[in-house]
Amino acid sequence: MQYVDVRETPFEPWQYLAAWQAQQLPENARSGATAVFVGTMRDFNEGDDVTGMYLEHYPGMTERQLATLVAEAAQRWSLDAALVVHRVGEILPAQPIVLVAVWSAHRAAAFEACRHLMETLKHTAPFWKRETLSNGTVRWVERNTPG
Amino acid sequence: MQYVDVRETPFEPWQYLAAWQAQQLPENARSGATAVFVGTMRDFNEGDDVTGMYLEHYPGMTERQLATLVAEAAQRWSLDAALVVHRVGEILPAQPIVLVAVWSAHRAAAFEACRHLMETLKHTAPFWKRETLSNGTVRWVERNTPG
Amino acid sequence: MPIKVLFFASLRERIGQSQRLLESDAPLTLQEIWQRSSGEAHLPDNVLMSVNQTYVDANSLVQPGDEVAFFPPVTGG
Amino acid sequence: MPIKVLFFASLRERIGQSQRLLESDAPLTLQEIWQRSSGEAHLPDNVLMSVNQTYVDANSLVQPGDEVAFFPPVTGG
Repeated sequence: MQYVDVRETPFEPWQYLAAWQAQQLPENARSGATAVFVGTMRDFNEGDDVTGMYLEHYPGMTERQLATLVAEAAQRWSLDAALVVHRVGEILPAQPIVLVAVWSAHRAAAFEACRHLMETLKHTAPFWKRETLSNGTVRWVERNTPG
Repeated sequence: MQYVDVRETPFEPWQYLAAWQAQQLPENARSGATAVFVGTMRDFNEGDDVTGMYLEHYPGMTERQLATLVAEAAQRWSLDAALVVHRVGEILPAQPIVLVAVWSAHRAAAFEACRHLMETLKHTAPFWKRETLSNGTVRWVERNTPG
Repeated sequence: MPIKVLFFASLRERIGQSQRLLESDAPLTLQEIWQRSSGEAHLPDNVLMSVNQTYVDANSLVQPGDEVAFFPPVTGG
Repeated sequence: MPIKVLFFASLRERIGQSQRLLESDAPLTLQEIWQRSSGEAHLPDNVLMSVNQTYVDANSLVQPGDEVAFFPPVTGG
């Protein structure tokens, strides 16, 4: 099971995982190892107070690129299941931006696949952050923080 | 915030995380990066069908050792928060055994601290698995699978 | 079939347009497409490119009917 | 103050007891405690040990009143 959800509306990652797992992964197919990463919007960046963010993306290519990354990771690490949820549009501090979850028979595979998915997502998925500072300035984030 | 919960009763990891985060981590203190691992009991091991497990532990030392591991990881990776939940007693296939969650400003720290906590827990926390096979045999698990 | 050219994020703002259609009966290089669609002579080193929603390098050829996009380094996650 | 000695898991089953109290007025080595509490001459290489719920090695000394535990390799998580 592989699933990508690019969404404009907020989500609560733990409720999302509970609902998704209950629907998509029957209890008798539960994997031994699950690794999850959640990235949350902070209210500061590069020393400035940030009050809001707009996340632009390339509709179509975003979903396609994420599905490719998920499929590659699922094959490379023999994952039982993988899930990527990513916000777009207007985002406020403390809201989750990204959720990556993988299910595997082995914990090393789960950890490595989850981390790899986050890194490749950050470097190749067509999203762009534009942040609004507390003084009203609007600026594009030039680059992601290193891994 | 550091928290260890060694418990005899089943838990649903995503609901646990939702409740714990809501209670312990105020929204204005949300970390940028959260990494989570969940280990779930499988219904097979070393080629045999497993129908149940008893997880023995050393009451007192277990909590103490887990608290030490969490404190060391929190200091080494400057974590905002860390949580370890571990079952003891009778466990059935598909039930979660362990939940490790860490909150950090940086995703590399979150991934590394979460994985390190799982490895040190597996190698030093005084738990012992005794499994019951479908043919009625009861045996102690001799060693953990490699990381 | 025209070639559809898209610009995103800070590059979209700098170029001053989000989408442009280029008429061509023959394959074009990405350098040619950049010049004709952006009005800028040189394709900057840090601009990323896709054809039909798949990453390509600057040497790729674009066919009539393709969808091309130029965009700055991505910052999701 | 007696020394409290605990055994866990497969070791507890092999030794046939989970807890034992040893009377001693002086410090004892873990080797001495093992012999007096288990009835076995040699402390196996793969047995783990703790004193007062903290890991120690086989050369540690144990004081009257301490809590000692012997157990097999751990298999939690």
